[in-house]
Amino acid sequence: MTRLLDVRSLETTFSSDFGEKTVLNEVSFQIDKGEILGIVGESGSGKSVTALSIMGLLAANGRVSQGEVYFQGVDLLALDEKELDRVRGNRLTMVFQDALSSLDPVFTIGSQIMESIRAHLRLPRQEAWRRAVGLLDQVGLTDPERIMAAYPHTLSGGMRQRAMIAIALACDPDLLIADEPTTALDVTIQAQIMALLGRLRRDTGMGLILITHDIGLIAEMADRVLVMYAGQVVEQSDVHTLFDQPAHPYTRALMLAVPTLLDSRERRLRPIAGVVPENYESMTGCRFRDRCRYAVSACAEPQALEAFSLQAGERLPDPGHLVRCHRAAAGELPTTESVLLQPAAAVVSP
Amino acid sequence: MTKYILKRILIAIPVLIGITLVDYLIMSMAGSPLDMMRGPRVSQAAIDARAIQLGLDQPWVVQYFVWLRQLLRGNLGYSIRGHEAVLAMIGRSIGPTLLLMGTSLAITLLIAIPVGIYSAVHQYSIGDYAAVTLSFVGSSIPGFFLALVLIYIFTVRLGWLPSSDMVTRGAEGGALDLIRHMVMPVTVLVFSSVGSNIRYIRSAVLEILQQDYMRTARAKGIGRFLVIYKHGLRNALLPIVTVIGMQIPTLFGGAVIVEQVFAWPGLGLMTMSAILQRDYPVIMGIALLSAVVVLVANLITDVLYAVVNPAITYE
Amino acid sequence: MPPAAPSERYLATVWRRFRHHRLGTISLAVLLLLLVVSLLAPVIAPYSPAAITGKFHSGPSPEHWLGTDASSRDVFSRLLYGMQTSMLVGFLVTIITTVVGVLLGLISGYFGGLVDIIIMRITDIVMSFPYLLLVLVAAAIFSPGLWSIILILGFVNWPGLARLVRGNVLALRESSFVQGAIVAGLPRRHILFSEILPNTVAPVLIYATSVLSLSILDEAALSYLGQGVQPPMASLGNMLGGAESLTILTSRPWIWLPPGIMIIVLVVAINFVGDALRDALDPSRTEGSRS
Amino acid sequence: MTGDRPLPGLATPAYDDSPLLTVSELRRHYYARSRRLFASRQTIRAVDDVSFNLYEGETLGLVGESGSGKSTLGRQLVGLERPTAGSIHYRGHVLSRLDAREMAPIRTDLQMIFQDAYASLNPRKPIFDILAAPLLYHRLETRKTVERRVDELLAMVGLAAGAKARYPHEFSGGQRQRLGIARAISVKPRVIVCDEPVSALDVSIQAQILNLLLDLQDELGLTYLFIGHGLPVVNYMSDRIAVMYLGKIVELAPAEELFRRPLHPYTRALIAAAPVPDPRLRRSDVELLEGDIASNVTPPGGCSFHPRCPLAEAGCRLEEPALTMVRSYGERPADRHLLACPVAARDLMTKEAVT
Repeated sequence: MTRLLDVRSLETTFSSDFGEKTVLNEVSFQIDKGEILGIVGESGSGKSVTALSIMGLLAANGRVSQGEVYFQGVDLLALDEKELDRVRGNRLTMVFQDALSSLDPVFTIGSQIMESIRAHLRLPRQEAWRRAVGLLDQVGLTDPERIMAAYPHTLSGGMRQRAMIAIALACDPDLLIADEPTTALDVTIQAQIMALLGRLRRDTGMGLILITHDIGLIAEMADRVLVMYAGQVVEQSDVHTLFDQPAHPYTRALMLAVPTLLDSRERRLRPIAGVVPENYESMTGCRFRDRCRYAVSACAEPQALEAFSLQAGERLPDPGHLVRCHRAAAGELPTTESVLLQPAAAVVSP
Repeated sequence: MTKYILKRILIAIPVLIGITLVDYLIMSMAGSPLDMMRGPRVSQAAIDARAIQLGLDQPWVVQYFVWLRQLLRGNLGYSIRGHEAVLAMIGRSIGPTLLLMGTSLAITLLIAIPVGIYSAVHQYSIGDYAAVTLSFVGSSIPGFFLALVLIYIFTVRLGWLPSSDMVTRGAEGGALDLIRHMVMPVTVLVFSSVGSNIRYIRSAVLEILQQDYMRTARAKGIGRFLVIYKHGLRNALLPIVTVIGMQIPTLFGGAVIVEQVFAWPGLGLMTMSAILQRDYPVIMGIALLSAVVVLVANLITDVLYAVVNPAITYE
Repeated sequence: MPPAAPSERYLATVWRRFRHHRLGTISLAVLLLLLVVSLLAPVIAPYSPAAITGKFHSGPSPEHWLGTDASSRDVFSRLLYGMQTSMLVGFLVTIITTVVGVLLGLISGYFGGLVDIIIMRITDIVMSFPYLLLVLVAAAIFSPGLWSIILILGFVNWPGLARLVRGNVLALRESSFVQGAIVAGLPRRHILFSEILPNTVAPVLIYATSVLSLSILDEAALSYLGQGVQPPMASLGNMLGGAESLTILTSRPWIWLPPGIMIIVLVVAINFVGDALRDALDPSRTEGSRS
Repeated sequence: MTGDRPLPGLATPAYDDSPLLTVSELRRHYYARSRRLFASRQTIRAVDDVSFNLYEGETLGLVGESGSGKSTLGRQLVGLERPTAGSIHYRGHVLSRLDAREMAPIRTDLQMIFQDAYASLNPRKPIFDILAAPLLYHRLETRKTVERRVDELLAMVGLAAGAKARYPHEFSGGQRQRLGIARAISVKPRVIVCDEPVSALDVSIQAQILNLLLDLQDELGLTYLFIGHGLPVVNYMSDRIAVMYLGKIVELAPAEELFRRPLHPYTRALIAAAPVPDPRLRRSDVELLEGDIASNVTPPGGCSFHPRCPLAEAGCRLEEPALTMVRSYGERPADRHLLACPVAARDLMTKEAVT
């Protein structure tokens, strides 16, 4: 069966006055119909570049230097701009972080939705208009006819992001990439948008890639998870396995460094020392090793993404749980830390 | 919309009053109009009588208001030299100047907009590099020097084009004759303003191209053409409108030199001869007129800007 | 903790980025050369700029490299002195403009209120007059000459700069580092001159280069029209004034071509230096690929 | 840096009953210049009748969404904004009535840490100049001793002494925030307003800064007003938490209680909306808050939360609820639970009457 999206060893390079900089390294993953893949990482981890590389939306000085991106069996990287445009905005769409700057300020919401509909579905104006109204209704905007004629700056942040999603849904896409769709929004609005995305996935059966830095959102939304650090995938697993048995020291550290409402107030955060390396593309070994408490000399060797085992010699039943850490793969890491992730107090129920 | 225009006009009022004040101040600094009367055959008594008649014995504030009242009635005074009404002189000269300015503005924009957009869309290409470099060189050439070179080449050496006036005297030239007379002055005006316009539009479009909404447009798969020529151009209208507004005062000033060099019978030539002859009422009339033109141009620009930018509400 | 970027002084960064702009670097060299040459005019020039040599309208020759003009003065010597005049006008006008514009912009932006309103209305009024017309009228009223030209150009150019600085100050005043200085109890003069001013230097410098080139062009135009620097003093503009006569224009190009070309070289060089400065000083510009 | 500090919840109260700082009926209204010419000015009620106490040594968390007025409130405390009405009492002074000269001696007592670490340091100055300027101006150090003090400050925030010769652009976001903290503590303040100090930082850096703030609080006996929009972070930092909505405090309680037993429907919605980092606790049907935050130009009448409120009754539309005590978890005034929702308060009373 062909996967909905199959990304193989993606490598993206940016050129500047100082030469070339490879910011993505061997990024591979798959996603199936109806699945939500969460990509989590900090700024600069390469998660947004991954999305833009797939969409063919890299800035002028960026290019995919290696790899294949099969979308419904077709290598998107082999298509020319015209052929790609038949897929983009149609079967494969994207929602961006800042809806205000991502919507064109001089066109109405209606015309921005209809543009996609007319380009791909070739509907006459009136039908396109009706479809657009339906989309606005579908994303939960009340009074869609009024919104059709509204300019982006007259809408609230939440309404703009819903309008962005309506644009992305214009042609019933098979895969929607949402790049930090709620980072600029308040928590109560974020919850609304997340609920909307979850509902859309259930109703339409589309695949969804959710890119975020918020591990909490991953737990809420994702079926499978990709953890990225410094341009590499460092861990990949289904969501339950990841939270039960986080394998990579970075994943573990991240979970311990972020306060959550589940925590007992007595738990002290365990910060990750240091900063994300600036010129990680020249690092040969594990890119996290300078900040890692389990680092040994062998970590300076190149690390492959391999199956994780709980204890030495014992493989987990889940072969899909991959980790880019030779110590984790060899079962050398203590498992005790995962205990710390258990909620100390029951979830709040007012 | 009407309210918006009204508000803009109201805001312009203090500036307009300031302009008349400056205008009046400069005029009185230039000396009493009676200085021109002085001579061996004019008695002091006659001058004094004339001063009382003209209200020059009043405090300057009163004089200013008297002058202002005349102004509001459309009386800009009379030329000291020709004793002709300044308003009539302006009326006679404004046509040729508008013709020259309008043509130059149109041609400048016809060149600058496509070149600026091309340059931005093809940033760092050879074409872009050439456009930017040439635009710098172009705006570094003094207009009058270019005019001299053009006259030297096309009038003196080749004898193709006439170098002065609007029409050939004594000949029934018609439109073609007029165009032949316009070629060089228009070229000079276009040359001096097209460079900065290209750079302005280029950087405005570059900024637009980097906007997030352009990426959204690309993500929709509507094709490169629509992305650039629909979303890009529509947003570029804002800076383009601004550019047009900025042109008017520049061209008004530039016309003085060009009209002088090519003896083009417009406001500029009139200004220059008034300046050389110290004909202050004429100078002041023109200064006032051009300030009002600039204000009106700014107003129109703002209104147009509001029309093309939905983020500006008129209320 | 390791620094996020290699340590480099701000000026060193600017210089490194400046040199990246090839035309700008060449222009800077040309400009410096011309500056030195014009300063050394008394040493280099074979004749005094006003000296009557006795030969009228003679073409280029070993004694007179660029010939002589209608008053039998040596064109080459006048060219050197004319350059000196142009640069003098350019730099002084730029200095006046910068000082007045920066001061008024700082005051207007930082204190706001009535002062701001008054200053901004004045800039509106000055900017409402077509620039060249205003200069011509002013020159007609105060009798034309080198110093009145400098003062007039200096005092009509500042409104644009004052607006620029004001806008910058308004933005900077809200920035966290200025607010931090206020909370730290630092006095107003410290905030204005030590926090805000250094951060407006870059845009002011870029603006100043354009004032420099424009004022050289304006001086030339005014002098050409007879409203600027008056002969026998040499200026690039008034040297061109002679070309109005048809015989000079047609048969004696050595009189008017060199000063015209010199103006273009000067202004082009300044404009390219300004462009390079813009690239070097603008932190928002990514160090992208530029051929 | 990760020393074993007594944990916030268990610590013996460092504060007594008399507040260090009292905010009473504070308001901050902005008058937007209306685009309409003859129309009346629009009033934006950024902070609208806010009162609370700040006790020495505590951290009061201030949480709310955009437009809630939490940042404006913080800026008023440090004198960056003048109150439109109301007062701030600090150690016998009424801050809002002091002029610049009177303010000078207590100016340094109240400091602020800013959200945008990148913009909080003057890009044209080396770190030494940035840190030394206030010390020298307030004569806290002399030219001779200032260098040692700068080194000491850098060490306190976990930076090497070599940092002082560098320029801000050479530091990462987390390091800049450390420098921002160093500047704030350099003048020996007693109260620091932390305005979302970690929300612009990478997640892996946030904990470093939060723990640094906690350590410095212990070391220097600081009192914090900690502003944030992320509930987990505010919860981690604070002893007490005030929840703001459209310029008003709607609930104020000890942190533990606020999260265990939130009373105001808005607080409950905020907690429910915060993602839970455990896929097993995934909620299929969360009660989502409908609609957007209302505008504070034309706030709804009565309780400004009523258009979104699941508990709203007819009376909520008419009467503006006051912040009143509904419970107390101890003797101290800081143990009180304050609430501005008569409906929730009534429900609580009936529930307690039943049990």
